Amino acid sequence: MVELYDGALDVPTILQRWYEEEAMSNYGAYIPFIGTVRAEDEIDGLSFDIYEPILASWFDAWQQRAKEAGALVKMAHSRGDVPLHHSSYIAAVFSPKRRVALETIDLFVEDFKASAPIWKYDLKDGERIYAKDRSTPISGSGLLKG
Amino acid sequence: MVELYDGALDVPTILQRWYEEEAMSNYGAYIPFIGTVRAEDEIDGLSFDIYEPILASWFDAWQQRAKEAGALVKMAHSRGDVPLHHSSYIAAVFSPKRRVALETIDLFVEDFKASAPIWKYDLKDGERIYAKDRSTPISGSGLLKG
Amino acid sequence: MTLSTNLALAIITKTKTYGVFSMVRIEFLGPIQKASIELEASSLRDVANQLHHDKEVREWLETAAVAVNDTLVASLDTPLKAGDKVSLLPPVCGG
Amino acid sequence: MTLSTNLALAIITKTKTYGVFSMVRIEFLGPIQKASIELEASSLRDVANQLHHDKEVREWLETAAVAVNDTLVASLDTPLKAGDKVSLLPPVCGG
Repeated sequence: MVELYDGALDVPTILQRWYEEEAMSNYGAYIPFIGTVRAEDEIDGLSFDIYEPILASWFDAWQQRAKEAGALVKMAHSRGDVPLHHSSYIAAVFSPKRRVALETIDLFVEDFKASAPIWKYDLKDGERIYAKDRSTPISGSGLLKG
Repeated sequence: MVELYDGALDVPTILQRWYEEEAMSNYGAYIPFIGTVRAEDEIDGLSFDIYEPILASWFDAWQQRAKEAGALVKMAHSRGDVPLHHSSYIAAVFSPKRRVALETIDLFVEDFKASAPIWKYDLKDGERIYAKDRSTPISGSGLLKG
Repeated sequence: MTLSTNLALAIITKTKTYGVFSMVRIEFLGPIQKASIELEASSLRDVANQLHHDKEVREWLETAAVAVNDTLVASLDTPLKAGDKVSLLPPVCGG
Repeated sequence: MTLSTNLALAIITKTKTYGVFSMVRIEFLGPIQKASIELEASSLRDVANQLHHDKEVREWLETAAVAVNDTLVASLDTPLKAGDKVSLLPPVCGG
């Protein structure tokens, strides 16, 4: 299950809980990826919309793919506003094998960026502006353009 | 500086401290790699010897290399005995850029495995047995074989 | 029946199947600032044709992916039945 | 002086430089179960020659890397001076 939170993530608590959840699972490698809101372009923070049903099916497919590679994936994401220097995203991989873990976290994070149904907005002067230029069309987009 | 600890690492505390240390550094990505002792081959745990002077210079060279790529690396490792299902190793990368962070953690962990002057022993029936078959000769080894 | 009769029947049957127009709901996700609407359609092609007349939506058609009942689809011939939900997903940027 | 005299002098000088035997310490790291020893050597080549006669150490020479004063080195011609520390690093496995 993807974990969704209103606002910024409590990163230390989530990293610790996931670590403890898998403490006896005999995985040798645990690699979390933590994404934090950077100060740039004079933004005050970021804001996120999430479409949960498709996020859940995307994540379930990944859980299956990871399982076949001998790995486990976990994910947490923020809904709504996240201030500068706070974190909005954690993806994590567990695996008995170092190479599997390193390759899976890379593929998982990149596919997340390309496919997960989450929309990002810049918070700037009280406005919420769609981050169009940094967004990626989902594979197969443009179907209705005719 | 590499952080060395006697026995198992307190993973949640280290992950949290590093996260908080860089909270205002404006990095967008933080990727720790956590290595945990797996139950296999009927071992009771692992044990480590470290040669600190060369570890320090290896790490300094990596800190420089990471800096040139726009990243920061941190590392913690255990000395002596570490029981099953406890962790002995954390490497971490911070970077403003996701791709740099993902590529650097991979290179850093692999080079660590190939080059860091650390020796691993299986703890088995009260004995400390050099893990010869899982060990890698450092690049340039065999110089004195004549 | 001759072969050509069979073929004609098959075409009629196919047309008929696709020709049943049902009420479906269209949802606009993320930054598309529009409340959901209801349309009569037999396939996604009918949805595409109608959305082209909607000024607010037209600009998103180039870049939006499409899901039917929360499954991403790749063909305009995807048939629709009464109560189906069609979602438009504009370019994403999680993380 | 003729050219050949110059060359002969150069060779003598070189031999002399490499010919100064000094007391150096050899350290055996990690699993090599041996206390450090002291040897007379002018270069790593001299160290190699002497360690070949040490049964305990010989088996490690194939796979050990070598550091002089904590810097990994790649040449047997690496010169040594009094007080230098030569370390043998067997295959590693951190993590």
